[in-house]
Amino acid sequence: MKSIMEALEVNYQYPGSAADALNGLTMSIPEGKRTAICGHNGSGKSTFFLHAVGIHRPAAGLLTWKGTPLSYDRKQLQLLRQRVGLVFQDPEQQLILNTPFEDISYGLRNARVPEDEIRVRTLHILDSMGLGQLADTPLHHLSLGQKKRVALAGVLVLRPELLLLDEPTAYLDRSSERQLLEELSRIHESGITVVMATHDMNLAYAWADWVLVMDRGQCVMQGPPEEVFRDEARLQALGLELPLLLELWQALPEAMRNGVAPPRSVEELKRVALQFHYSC
Amino acid sequence: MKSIMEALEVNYQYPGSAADALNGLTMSIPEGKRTAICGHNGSGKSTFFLHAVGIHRPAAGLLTWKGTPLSYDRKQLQLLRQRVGLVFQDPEQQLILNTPFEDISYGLRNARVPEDEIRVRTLHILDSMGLGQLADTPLHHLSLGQKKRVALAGVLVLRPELLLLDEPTAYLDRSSERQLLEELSRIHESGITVVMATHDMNLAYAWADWVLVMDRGQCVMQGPPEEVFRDEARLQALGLELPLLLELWQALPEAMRNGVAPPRSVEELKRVALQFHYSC
Amino acid sequence: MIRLIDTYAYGNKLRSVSPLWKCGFTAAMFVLSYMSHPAVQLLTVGWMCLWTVGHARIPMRIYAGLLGTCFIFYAASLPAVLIEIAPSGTQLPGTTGAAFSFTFAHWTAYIPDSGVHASLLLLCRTAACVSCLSFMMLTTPVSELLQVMKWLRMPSLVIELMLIMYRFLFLLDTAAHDMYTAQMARGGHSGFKSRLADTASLVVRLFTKTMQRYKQLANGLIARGFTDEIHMAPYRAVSVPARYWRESCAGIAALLLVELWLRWRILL
Amino acid sequence: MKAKKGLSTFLLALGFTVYLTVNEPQSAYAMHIMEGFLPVGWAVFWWAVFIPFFVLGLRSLMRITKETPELKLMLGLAGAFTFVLSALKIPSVTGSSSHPTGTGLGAVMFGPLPMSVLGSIVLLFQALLLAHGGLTTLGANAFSMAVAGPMIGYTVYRSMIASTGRQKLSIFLAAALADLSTYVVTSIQLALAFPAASGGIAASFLKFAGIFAITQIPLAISEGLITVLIWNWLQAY
Repeated sequence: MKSIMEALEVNYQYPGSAADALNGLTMSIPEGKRTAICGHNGSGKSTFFLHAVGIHRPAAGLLTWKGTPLSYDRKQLQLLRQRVGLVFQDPEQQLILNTPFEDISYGLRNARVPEDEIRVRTLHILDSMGLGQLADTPLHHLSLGQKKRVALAGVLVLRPELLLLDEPTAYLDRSSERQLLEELSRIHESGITVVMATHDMNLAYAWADWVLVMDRGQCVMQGPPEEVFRDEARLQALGLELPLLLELWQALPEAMRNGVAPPRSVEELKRVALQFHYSC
Repeated sequence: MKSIMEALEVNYQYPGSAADALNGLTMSIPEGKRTAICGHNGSGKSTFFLHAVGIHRPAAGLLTWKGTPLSYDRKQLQLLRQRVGLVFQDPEQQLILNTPFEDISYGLRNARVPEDEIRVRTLHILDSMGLGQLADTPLHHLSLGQKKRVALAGVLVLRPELLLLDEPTAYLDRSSERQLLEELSRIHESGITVVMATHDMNLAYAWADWVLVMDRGQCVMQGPPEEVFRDEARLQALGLELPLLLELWQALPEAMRNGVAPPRSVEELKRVALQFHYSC
Repeated sequence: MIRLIDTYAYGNKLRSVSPLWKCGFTAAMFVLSYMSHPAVQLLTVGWMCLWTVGHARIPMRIYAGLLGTCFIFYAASLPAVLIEIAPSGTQLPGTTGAAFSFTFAHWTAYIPDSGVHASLLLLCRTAACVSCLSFMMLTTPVSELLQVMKWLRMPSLVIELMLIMYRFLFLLDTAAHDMYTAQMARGGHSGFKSRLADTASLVVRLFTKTMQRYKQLANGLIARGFTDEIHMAPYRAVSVPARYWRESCAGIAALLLVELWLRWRILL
Repeated sequence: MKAKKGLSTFLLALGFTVYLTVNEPQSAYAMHIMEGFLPVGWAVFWWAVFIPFFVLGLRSLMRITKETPELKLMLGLAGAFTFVLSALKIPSVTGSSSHPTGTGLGAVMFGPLPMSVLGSIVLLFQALLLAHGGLTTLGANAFSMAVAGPMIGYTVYRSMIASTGRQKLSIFLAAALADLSTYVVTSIQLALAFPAASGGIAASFLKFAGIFAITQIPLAISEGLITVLIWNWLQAY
């Protein structure tokens, strides 16, 4: 499996803090997949993301982009930040101009894209993300879900190769969450590698095709979700829980589960149950 | 059923906003129960809470406490706010002083409790909520789950008769959520009426013995959870979802569900499934 | 409260009209208001009201309330403008027949005619100016005013600072308001001492929050390619409906004519 | 004659009503000179006096933001913070609430020159978003609130610290005097523009100071006290 970004033995400490935020982190983000990085708050997920866009520099160890170590000179960093898009947990953190239209064009202007092209690309992304109506509404009139989508659009418009999302569904209600996940599927299908950090195991289980589990600044488990979530004991030792769906599945009679792969969504689960019903 | 607090035809508009936040709200909180108020963001749940502690005054209609209309003179309000404890969604909003110890004593000091007693009561609540270790840790070093517990402790230390919680589990990981819910059960058993506003239907279903559904500033459904969640069509029309557990339950073969009350927790579901397994 | 004007500025019927034109129009009206006679100033008030309430569709209630709050200052300073105090028995200057006088321990307080006259003139001028200002702020959002300032070659640092301030005003205001509510719910702000302490702790919390926001915003913007400047979107010229051009030119011309006629009459 | 008498009585009643309720939170903002109130000469004069300070402040800010561009974000947020502070109700001895100027604290924390820039932008936003103050009078208001207040606060703080070394007392006086001097300067500005018929500018100053500065004394004391509390807390962090 080819990795698009890799961390090798990375150590990092926040200034003024005694504990290591990253503690010999070795972890690889597979190219072209949907990866979920799971772990508690404080396990190092966000710190890794800030390394991935070159905002933090490892105290020891190194990061590579498609096999080449990151360079921290100004030009290269600017380039890296066009290739790697980071969407923060709190959209207020990265929105700066007054309206979605203006804000989305901000990153393009930093990348010295000509004004004509800025306009076209901004209008296009607004449309494709269903934000056309809101283009000129001031940000402080938008709901949280809308702000999150504007933040995402502002990153996507740069056409990154790798998209990093920090707790993308935090604070969202269920319908906004669903809308966002559909968006992410479309983005992934267009060929972008998508990574999300989350502590919501339900989300990771339902969405990812590759799961990395972090704990205390290290990567402690990795693999496809079926595999990672099979190791219930290990997860519990880490203080993480099984996804509700999987827990429910395991509560079902053996006869029903026999020989069937665990379902990834409620719909799948319903289908299995129905089939069983007929076969009975 | 005796009601501890009641809203009668309450209307309220936020200044500078055109829409009604409460629109003829008539709703009763039953005494001694665990009540969940469900509804979207903006359905009026938080506005009702702010009425319940006398921060907002109804433009029309009235609120009653154990049958007596609320009085808005200064003394009475101070008394009301000791009887009714409100825990806000975001602990950052509520925590004011520097350490859990200081912050928890804030409400007592406002209530003019003598200093000796403040000390005793604060230490006691810190201990009983497992926060003893953290008593003198600066608040910004605590995790979100810990902050939420401090906020809860700061309200409980006043020994309210009615405890209102706004989205108590929002942003929490599952283990912190479970810890909080256990705490709430203990509180409820000690004789306090507990009410939570939430848009998490899974939570409402698993926890409450009385459910109120709010929509656009009105109370549109009420009853025990089995009853409220039976009306799937109505809930969907309101844009709310069925609890996952209930959805799954309904997907199960008829033979299994026959004559059994829908389970309220994964454990219950497991038990039913096991029984079915044996009977098979 | 700070959202009220802002919301109308974004939602009014003149929002789509070029901000540059609106500012130019307001500036012209400001000059006219300052230079003209009371009669013309009162006409200006009526005409600007027509623009704000009629064309921009700002509700009359909001508009009147806004003008009302502006005039609190006028009313507050009236006593100082109106009342003259002089030692009793001296020749009272500026008066032929005082409309009101009151003597106490060798001092006389009185309202000279000239005072009444001056305060009425002042009323006309402030009313005209306030109606111009409210037209601009109710029809043009701050973000578009920033574009105009950029067009006027305001140093980019000022615009950047204004941009960030405006962006975070609402956030911090909400945070402060929420904390105040929570303090009230916990029985705070009871008595002078507790109000002092509660206000101080609120300010401190708000300050630490502000500094947290600063660190987060720095990371957020650097990740989006921020290096040294916040590049604003360029000013996009918007056409102004011919109707507004006609109406504004005709109106200004009419006001000027009235003004000239008044001056000519006085000369005679 | 009769109509005139009625009119002046009405004007007077109106004035006194507001004068007596001047401590109400709504009217607290009335402390900024309103749009169109100053004669054109004085409006221009105060702009001319204010602009050099603004330019000086701006140049010092340009220097520091050139070295570290992120500081722009900090200054912008500090400005937003100052705005919210100036809209905050503070308790007063008389029981009612009004707003602090916050310039004393700002001047001690960020220095008086940056405050001249941040403070004047705050005033502009107050004019545009709250309709308090005005554009033609912005020069005068900015001079009293963003230049004179912070300068006096800062000077008081420095000299008190140097002479007595008592931090709390210095902070208290800096904040209280910054607040009070803002309104004294406002009164001077008004007196210059509206000299009294008998007694001239001095008499007029006493009248305006009676309205805008005397009423501010309890609030200035409150602001001083709060600023000391804030300072203690910030030190503890």
